[in-house]
Amino acid sequence: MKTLFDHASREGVGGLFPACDVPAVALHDVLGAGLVRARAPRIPNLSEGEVARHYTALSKLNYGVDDGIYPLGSCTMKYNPKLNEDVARLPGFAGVHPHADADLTQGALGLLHELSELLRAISGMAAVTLQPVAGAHGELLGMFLFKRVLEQRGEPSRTRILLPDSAHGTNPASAAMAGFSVTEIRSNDRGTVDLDALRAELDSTVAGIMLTVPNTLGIFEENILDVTRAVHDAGGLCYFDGANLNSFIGRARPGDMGADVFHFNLHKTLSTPHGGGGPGAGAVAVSAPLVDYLPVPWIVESSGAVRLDWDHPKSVGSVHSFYGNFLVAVRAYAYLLQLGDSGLREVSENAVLNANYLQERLKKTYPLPYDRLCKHEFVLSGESLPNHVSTLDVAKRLIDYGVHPPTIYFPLIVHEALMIEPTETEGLASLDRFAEILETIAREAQENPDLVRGAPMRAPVRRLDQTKAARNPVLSYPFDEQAPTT
Amino acid sequence: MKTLFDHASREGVGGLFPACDVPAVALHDVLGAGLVRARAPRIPNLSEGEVARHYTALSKLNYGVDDGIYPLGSCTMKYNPKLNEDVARLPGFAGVHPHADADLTQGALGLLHELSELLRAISGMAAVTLQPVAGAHGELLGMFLFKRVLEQRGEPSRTRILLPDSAHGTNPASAAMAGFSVTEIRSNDRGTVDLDALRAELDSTVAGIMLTVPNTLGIFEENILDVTRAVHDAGGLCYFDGANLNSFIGRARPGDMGADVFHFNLHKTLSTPHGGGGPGAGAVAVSAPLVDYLPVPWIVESSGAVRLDWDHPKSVGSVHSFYGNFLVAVRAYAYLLQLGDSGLREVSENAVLNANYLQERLKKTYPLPYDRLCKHEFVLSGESLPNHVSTLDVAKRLIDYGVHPPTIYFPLIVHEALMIEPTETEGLASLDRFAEILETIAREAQENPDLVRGAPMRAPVRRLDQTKAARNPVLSYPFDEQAPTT
Amino acid sequence: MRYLSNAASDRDRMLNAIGRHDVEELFSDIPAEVLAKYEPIGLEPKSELEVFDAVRRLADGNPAAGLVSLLGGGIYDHYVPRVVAHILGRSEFYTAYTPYQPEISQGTLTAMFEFQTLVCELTGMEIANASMYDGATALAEAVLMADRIRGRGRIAMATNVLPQFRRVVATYAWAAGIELVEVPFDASGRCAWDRVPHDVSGVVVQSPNAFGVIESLAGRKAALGDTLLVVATYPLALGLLEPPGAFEADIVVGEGQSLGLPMGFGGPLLGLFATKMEFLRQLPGRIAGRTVDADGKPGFTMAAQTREQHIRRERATSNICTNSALCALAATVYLASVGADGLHQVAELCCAKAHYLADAVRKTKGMKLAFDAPFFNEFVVETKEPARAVQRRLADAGFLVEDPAELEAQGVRNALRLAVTEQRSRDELDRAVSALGGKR
Amino acid sequence: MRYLSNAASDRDRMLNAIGRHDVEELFSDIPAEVLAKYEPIGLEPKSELEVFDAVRRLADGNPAAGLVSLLGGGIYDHYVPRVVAHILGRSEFYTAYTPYQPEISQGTLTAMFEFQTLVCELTGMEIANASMYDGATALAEAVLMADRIRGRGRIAMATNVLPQFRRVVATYAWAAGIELVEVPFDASGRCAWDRVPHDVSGVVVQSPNAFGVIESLAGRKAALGDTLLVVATYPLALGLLEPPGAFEADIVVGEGQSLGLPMGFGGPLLGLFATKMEFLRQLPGRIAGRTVDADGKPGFTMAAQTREQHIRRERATSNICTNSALCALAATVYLASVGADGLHQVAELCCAKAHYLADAVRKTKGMKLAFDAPFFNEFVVETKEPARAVQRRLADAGFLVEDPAELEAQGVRNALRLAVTEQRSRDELDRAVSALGGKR
Ligand SMILES: Cc1ncc(COP(=O)(O)O)c(C=O)c1O
Ligand SMILES: Cc1ncc(COP(=O)(O)O)c(C=O)c1O
Repeated sequence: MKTLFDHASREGVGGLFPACDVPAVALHDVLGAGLVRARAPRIPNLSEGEVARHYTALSKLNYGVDDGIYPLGSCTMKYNPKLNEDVARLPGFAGVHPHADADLTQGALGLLHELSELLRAISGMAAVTLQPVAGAHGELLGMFLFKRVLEQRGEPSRTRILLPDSAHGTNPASAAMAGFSVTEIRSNDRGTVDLDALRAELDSTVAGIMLTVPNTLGIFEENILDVTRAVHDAGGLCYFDGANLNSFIGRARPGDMGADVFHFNLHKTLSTPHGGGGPGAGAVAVSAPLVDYLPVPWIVESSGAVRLDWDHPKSVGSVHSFYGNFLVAVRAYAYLLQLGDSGLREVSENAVLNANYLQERLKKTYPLPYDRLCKHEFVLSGESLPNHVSTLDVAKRLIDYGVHPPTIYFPLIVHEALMIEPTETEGLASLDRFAEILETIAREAQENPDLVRGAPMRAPVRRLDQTKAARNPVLSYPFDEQAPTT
Repeated sequence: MKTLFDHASREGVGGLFPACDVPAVALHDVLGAGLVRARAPRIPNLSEGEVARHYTALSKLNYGVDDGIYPLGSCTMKYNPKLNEDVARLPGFAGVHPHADADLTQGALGLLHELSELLRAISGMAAVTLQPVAGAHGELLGMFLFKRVLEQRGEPSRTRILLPDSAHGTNPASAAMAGFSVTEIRSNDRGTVDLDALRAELDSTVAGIMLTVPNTLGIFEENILDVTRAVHDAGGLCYFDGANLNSFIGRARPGDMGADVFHFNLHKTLSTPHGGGGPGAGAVAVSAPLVDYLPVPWIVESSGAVRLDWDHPKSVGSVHSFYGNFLVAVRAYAYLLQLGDSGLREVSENAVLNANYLQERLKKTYPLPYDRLCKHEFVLSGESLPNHVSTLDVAKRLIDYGVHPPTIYFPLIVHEALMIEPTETEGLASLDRFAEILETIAREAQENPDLVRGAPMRAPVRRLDQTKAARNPVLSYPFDEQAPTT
Repeated sequence: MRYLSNAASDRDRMLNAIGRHDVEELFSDIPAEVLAKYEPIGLEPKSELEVFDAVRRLADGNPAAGLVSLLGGGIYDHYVPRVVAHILGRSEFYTAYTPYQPEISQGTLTAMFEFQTLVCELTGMEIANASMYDGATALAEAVLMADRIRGRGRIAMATNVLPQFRRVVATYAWAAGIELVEVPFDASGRCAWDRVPHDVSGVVVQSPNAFGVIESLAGRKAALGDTLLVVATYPLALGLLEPPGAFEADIVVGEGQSLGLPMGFGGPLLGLFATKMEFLRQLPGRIAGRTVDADGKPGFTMAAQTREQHIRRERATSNICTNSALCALAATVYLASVGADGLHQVAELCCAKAHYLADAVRKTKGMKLAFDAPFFNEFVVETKEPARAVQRRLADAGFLVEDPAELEAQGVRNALRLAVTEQRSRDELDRAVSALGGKR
Repeated sequence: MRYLSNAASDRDRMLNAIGRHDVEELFSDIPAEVLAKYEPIGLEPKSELEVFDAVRRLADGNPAAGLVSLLGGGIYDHYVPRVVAHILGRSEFYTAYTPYQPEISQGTLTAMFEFQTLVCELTGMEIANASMYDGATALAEAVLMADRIRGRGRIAMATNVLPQFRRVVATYAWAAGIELVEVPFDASGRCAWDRVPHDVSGVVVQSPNAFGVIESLAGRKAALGDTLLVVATYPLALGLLEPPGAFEADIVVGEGQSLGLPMGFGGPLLGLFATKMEFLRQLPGRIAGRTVDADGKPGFTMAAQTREQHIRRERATSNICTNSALCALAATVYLASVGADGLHQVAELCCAKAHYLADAVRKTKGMKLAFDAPFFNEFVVETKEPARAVQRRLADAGFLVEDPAELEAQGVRNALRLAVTEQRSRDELDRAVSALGGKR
């Protein structure tokens, strides 16, 4: 892979910025010696064509949703509508400074307000903030809210967060960042929270529980009401990780299940693109007792005007520079307008039907440790593959067939996990093709295991050495490794 | 290659257009029986994701300028600035109806007027029309102008157009479409017009000559002034094909060389993209005696206002529905503003330097039939390649090395021609790489000819059977070849 | 310069390599007196920032782009699904050349093949080319082709064909020495078929025509005998209307702008061109065909090239080289996005909304429809008041309506042409009616 | 629904295949009483055409986007080279996930590696991560990291750090049980270093700070001993300014919006995070590293993952998962487009124009600069009149200037902060001066 720094720099490119139309300043005079940069950063000067070619070439080494099925479990890699991209680029949104006066930004503020209201209705909860910019950020805010409400209740000794063993890594990490300790609750053999194990932990040191609904096995906690009731009865609070909302949106609401805090992943449920790892957006909904603690500024409407409201003394503070990822919110809003109520139901219907269809077909070939109705995803195991073929090998072999592998080795409670989320936007033909490929690979594992263990053969690179990357970290361009850039 | 029609159609996609907010009409009533379509066109109904994936996949089977050097001789496949694309998409341009009143379209009319003025200055001629939408369209208009001016001069018997044997195919075709006959003039051994051969043809049946300056060998007619003088002296007119203007822009003007009509290819010289074969734009400049015959409407400015002027009774008529390819003109205009005078000179300097550099290097490996200073391009011959390796084979082998082949088998006067135009935007490193590949292929032709003759191996398809395509034309999707689309 | 990739030092190295001292030597083959006469154009180079700003200001200088359009006459304010621009913005498509090297142009070629198929499906014809410049030049080429086939040196054309089409056809026909015979329209705004002369190579009509009126084509071809029937059409309307192919048209052309192209002040546009297989050898323009590669795998390439200028030169069927490929791709992606169902829906919306407006016009004092004939989404209103006054009133109310002069030149006086697309809301139409009637 | 790809008939086939009769059966695991409580949100589905229209109307409802901006305070109206959006618009980049499968993510990974290198080059640091959410959360994470390293439970932070950064730091530090000690600023607007306490894990300053003033960092680190020096910075200014790394900063963070991101009403933004190699194990967030593939060919992959939440869970260095990858790509393409020369040029333009405006302000009656200290492109003006009146006057003249309340909360009264970028023309600045002085 040629990097930017492998291109020869040249003098005299220019052409982007105008000539200076005010008197030039003598930098050493206006800034003072010692403040002026002594050595220029090593960034090559290139023509626009060279830049365009370099990044066009890089783009072609990537696989995106527009290239085919992208069944990463828990990630909801569904189709990202082009309309969303276009509205987010409108100059009337993209060109607004966050400090501009409210009367000059009513369109933007109004959109944020309307989106919050829609999300509030979807969640069935009391209020929504759009400030968090990712799922994990929403979790962190949720933990801050837990901490603040417990402080206010005079229960600072509630310092433990309970977590099912199937939880996503961000859950314990968020709890810890907010100063909580984490206690894992084991799952029962149906893949859901073991109620007895839960009850055994519920004491006066428990701040609350973080649940993923449905959980990372793709299973809905049928006894969700028992779980949240037990936690509440014990004086704890209930956090719902909403990464998997696409499986029940338009049919059920976390607010009706006992959630105190619920986070949306707009970049999963509401179709905003993942950007190769971000930016996302993670709105947070809360139950009535937590409303006062929401981060400032609030976005409030009164008599038709929307404004920023900073006057919430109980607020937990702020978790973002401004109002969250506004341009992501624009996309999610446009998507919701298109869906409407009927579209919400269609989303969950297709997400769940697609997953169950694939699950039923694939369980004939790969063991399904939790064999039951799933929601938007399911988790197979690669442990029974013959000839030392691993789940990692299967994933790499999928690449050779031109499709993206599922999430692997997560959740941790399934051995050699293959966590498959087809998403609601995939169609039957695509599902069948994907299943066929996985079936072929299982056959190959039997008949020609080297093919699978040696995969990928048809990717831009072959299997990468992770150990070397860890042992000998090269984390930026080694300019000294070779002759200096001319 | 899967086509659109190979995708399964499904019911109930919808979602693009609103529900009807006026009373529905009974089609058979309002249109009358017999006018209503009896059978729907066979176009599958697909989700947006399916459409995006299909065309994204198709795009990846293509090679574009952003993928690397594209040295098609005579085509000037230079870098297409992104700025141009953005300004052409501004709603203030893209959303204007051509019939809107002039006072509501002053921005667009002003741009067209300013661009004409700039092109007029570049050409050194008397007036410019932007109506033609391609080079060949400009040629055709030029021939119409010849015809009209000769008619007006009372010389309808001047029916012959003289053409050098190196001329591009559009030249004779344009002349013929305007009702002229064509006489070919042979080139001399320096690759330029044989003056004696020309003089021998100059009689009272000659309408004029079409010259490509520099010609398709990339050679400037040093005796251009003698040629145009001779034609003018004989009562004929001079057409200049300006496809190769990038080789002398900013340094010399067709108006100073005796041109009566000159066409610009905005999609070559002024960096507008080729779009896989169009749209282009082909402005035409004329000398003073021809001005009155320019197509209507003229775009004229008076006291700050720009308007359409239809009142030119001598005009040849119109050659386009409206004012030419406006959105292409927008791009060319933006490009010119960036270039300025100094940029124009840099364009020709780099175009010519790049070509001469490559010519000097490659003539050591491939015969250069006209070995002399070239302008923006040069023509090698593949005829001396060993082992029955042809120019076609070399072209296909270039594909295996990830670069686009040059124009081949044109101009006709060079045997096994390889017509190479690096263009001004290519850099030295890219030229060297291209030369190296061509040198490697010459070695392969010697040492491993099957590799070359069997190329390409690394393209989306291998060499395509042109004969079959001609003999058994399948020119639209054979719906009946298979089961009907579900 | 930001777009050039050679540094000054690179240029020195290259000059050195070719044994030159000064770049000016490279231009020594241009006569010195020509070089000496050169005058700069008086333009300072500007930065990208400045140019974007300057050009955007010009774009802002077109208030027409923000008004409510009732303009038609061949170009319509249709909605373009957002996905279209995303596909067209892939540089592999828009920066490529004509697919001379099919092995690395399968994207363009496959889309061409799809486009041809779509044009055939829409028009009901057997073959279609990969595009012409615009509807007007497509019609001009159709006239040349018809006369190449029948050779009578005369073509009849209805005067209710769009003026911009007629102008271009007139220019091309004049140069080719083809006599154009005008066929008038009748009281219903339709072609007066009984006035079509016999000894012509072809007869040209448009449907819907310049008045929005749908021509009655049933049985015409049979009556014409071997005179070719050339029909210009509005492809989006064919989502609803029986296609010309169903009436045995010989050549069908059209302006393809309605299929996913911005109005763009009239360009670039998209000429559609379809005909019968028997006329393939006379077809102008490019055409993609299916074939197989060396491994027998299917693929696409340019077909029937021996008709074209780069091979046949002065005996080619046309001089066209660069065409409207990217616009054809836009139409292809448009049609793929709307599908057969969406095409029907959008055509139905246009039709219903236009009829809603027409009904209101009929009820408006001092207004009537000029023609009593079926129309699709466009019709002509005759006004008691001077039409220009009505136009001005509509303009004041924020509506774009065409200058009545053009209709007048076509023989329809005191009249306005109104076109309605799926983008017009009922509320907008109601406001237009108020403005027509003198209310604001 | 336009985005779903199953037809009703497909759904029936699938239901059949899994032995279900009704799609509602698939939701039988949700408690019936929960399902029963569900209430629709009261939204009719709309078509793409309608939604585009509706959302565009909201965009049109932000006049701020069309006014001349003198706003700054961490977000600036810089020019974004057009090529940036074209690259970001390639779906291979924007629709991809975090590069968990490096073999088909080399595009994202190579760009991450380039981004890290660029951040190191700009800041003068040894390592940088692949991005944080924004500058504020980056600083909050830096505070957590500094305290993880030194463990004293206390962090000192200057009060001239941007308010939005301080707010977020305060929230994170409170939850983590870290005490924040405020360090005041001196009369020149700079951090009062002599007020930095000794027993803190780190000290946080920003340069240029919330007043636009450049902090004097020389020699500070030596004086701090093992207290970590955490510097928040403005990366575009580093085209001109000596980077924090040159002053031995331990952690450098910054808001990356200036590098090719639209202002976007404050999001998405781009948190920069750089530090020394010795602290790699404490670094939050993702990082790409170079390695080789099975054939020994170089390639990139995510490195040092054992710090991260998906492996280390509650002992991870941060909970961050989704970050600002696409914004980091924007910054990478931005820097590649401007190059070292362009970065210097744009920084110099900002600096020269800001000084031009400041000079004019100094000459304006009733105005003076609040601080006598070097600044880059932003400075604070003290006004004799109530600052809000001056702000209003500027607003009436078409200039966006921040509400003075924020500065006031920071202890600077009757003052306005003015920021100038390369986008402001001399003419605009002259008009701003007129408006400041009471002329229009
Ligand atoms: C179940 C679950 N929770 C939380 C997250 C974290 O969300 P984000 O990446 O937006 O921070 C994820 C993301 O993968 C997830 O799948
Ligand atoms: C020398 C020359 N003349 C004319 C043309 C025709 O131009 P266009 O394709 O724009 O019609 C070309 C295009 O290849 C050319 O190279």
